[in-house]
Amino acid sequence: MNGWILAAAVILAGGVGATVWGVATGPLRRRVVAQNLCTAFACPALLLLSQGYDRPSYVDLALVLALLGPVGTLVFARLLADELADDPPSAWGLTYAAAAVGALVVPAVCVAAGPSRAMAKLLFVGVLLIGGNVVASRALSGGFPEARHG
Amino acid sequence: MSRRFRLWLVAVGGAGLAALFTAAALDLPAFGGDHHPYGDRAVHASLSRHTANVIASVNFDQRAFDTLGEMTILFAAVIGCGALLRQTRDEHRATPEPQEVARPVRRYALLVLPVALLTGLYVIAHGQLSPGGGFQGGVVAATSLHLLYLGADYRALERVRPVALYETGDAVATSAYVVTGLAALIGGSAFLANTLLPYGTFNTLSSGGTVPLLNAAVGMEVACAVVVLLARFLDQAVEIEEGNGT
Amino acid sequence: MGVLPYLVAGWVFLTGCYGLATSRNLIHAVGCLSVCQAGTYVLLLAVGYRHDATAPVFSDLKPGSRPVVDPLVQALTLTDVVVGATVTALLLALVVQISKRHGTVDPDELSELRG
Amino acid sequence: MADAVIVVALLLVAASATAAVAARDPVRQALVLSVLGVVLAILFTVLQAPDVALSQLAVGSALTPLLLLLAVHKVRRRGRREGPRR
Repeated sequence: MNGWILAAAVILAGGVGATVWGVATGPLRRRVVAQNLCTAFACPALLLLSQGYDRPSYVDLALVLALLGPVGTLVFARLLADELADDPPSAWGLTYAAAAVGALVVPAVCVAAGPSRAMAKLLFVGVLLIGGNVVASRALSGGFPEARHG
Repeated sequence: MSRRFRLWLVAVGGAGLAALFTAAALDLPAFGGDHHPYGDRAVHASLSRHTANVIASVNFDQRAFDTLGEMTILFAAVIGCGALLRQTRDEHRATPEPQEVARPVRRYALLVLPVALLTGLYVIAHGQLSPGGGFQGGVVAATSLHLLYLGADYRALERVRPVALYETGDAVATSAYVVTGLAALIGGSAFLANTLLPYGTFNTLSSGGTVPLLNAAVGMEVACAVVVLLARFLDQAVEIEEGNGT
Repeated sequence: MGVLPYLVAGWVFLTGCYGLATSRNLIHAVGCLSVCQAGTYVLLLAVGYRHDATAPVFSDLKPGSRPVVDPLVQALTLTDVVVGATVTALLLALVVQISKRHGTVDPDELSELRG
Repeated sequence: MADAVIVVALLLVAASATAAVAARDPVRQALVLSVLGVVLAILFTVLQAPDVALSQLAVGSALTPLLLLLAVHKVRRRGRREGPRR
């Protein structure tokens, strides 16, 4: 009955479900990548849910996640720099795939919102989301080159 | 108590709890039911006091005394951390060497810091209108400051974070909450009763009587508390070392 | 669907308890405790849910136009999420202190030290 | 439809909570807990509790992992110094 919520459910089951699997198994380097991708998939899902429930105020959630999700990844990249230094995780293919999901969802909800202040906010969230995830991936793949205890 | 025995104890206790819980869950009103008498009354009370966010109204008006209790726990946790993680006599401080950070990461951190700080303040300020409030916004604002540690280095963070100031801020915010409550007593009604200020126009920043004041006090307390807590942990993890030097 | 949320809440709580009891590292135990807390949040919010309702936040909604869920349980949960995080910090401070005093964070080794 | 998304979110929460307990190394557990925080926030959103979801996002995505990792850092540094003790 509501395509937005259906799309959100698909992203949750596919994208976020995959990241839960990725973070639960495998070596450390795979887990940090999965943690980063979790934000990248959850944020578009929140935008879709906000549109699906017809509640513009839910966009605040996506805004906070787009800001703090990459910060969480930076925490891991910084404090695990020692462990990750030998074999830096780089998953640019997956990062760009997640960014593409964001880049698809944001224009769609923008069109549905129409030109207004709400649309400006949605675009802002989109820029933060994609920029944040690309930078977080960069941080994981050797963003803290000389790992010291500082 | 041996490991095996403990495992048995957990298994028996867990199985009992699981059985009782399942029996209780089957007897609960079905998920998504329509019978919420307290919720409906809370919504009604909040609307009659011109507070758009009913959850903020419950927290800072209808159950403001309960929130005072929560604030006290928070305050006590901060004091406890301070006592546990203080620098002891046989420890000394070593200045950590600055960490090299790749340039895009550093730029991102410095760019996002003000945005995140503003978002935190926005979330606090709009607490009585849209989703948000002092508890959430305080955490966001305090976390954003630590981008300086993540993206630049620890000494940059120390410069913007005089811990004593934040400790004072924490105490001042807690007292502000109590004083707002006492002011209602002077006005001739109950402690923390929302009778002091006019309720204002529905869905504007100044609506809801004392709700915005209490909300701001909680926001300040949570932000200061989180900064102080993280400062203690960062001190321990980064600066303080044991023994007579390494 | 009728009882699934309650059962998930119970499952999350019990797994957390199991991890707490079998943990070999106190930091891991603190993490398990926050899993237990998550179970209680799920239970509370599931009790307050109402089908086809929306959040009782009227900044972008005309009061009375749509049914709303129970705000009371949300207020309880919301404060506890933040206060729970500071209590987690307090527990971690205790763990750090234990590791300073005894040089280990394994609960089994700790009880051997005492006995 | 609304029910379907709730079921998906509930299953994700159950799975990541189990994974958080099963990860015995505190660093890996911190990673799973950070994902659990985000998944819980989504569950709270679909249960129509945006305030709680915001709270969970603020705490779960960056603050709790940072606290846990700093504690691990401190304990490990001590362990390394004391050598055979660990």
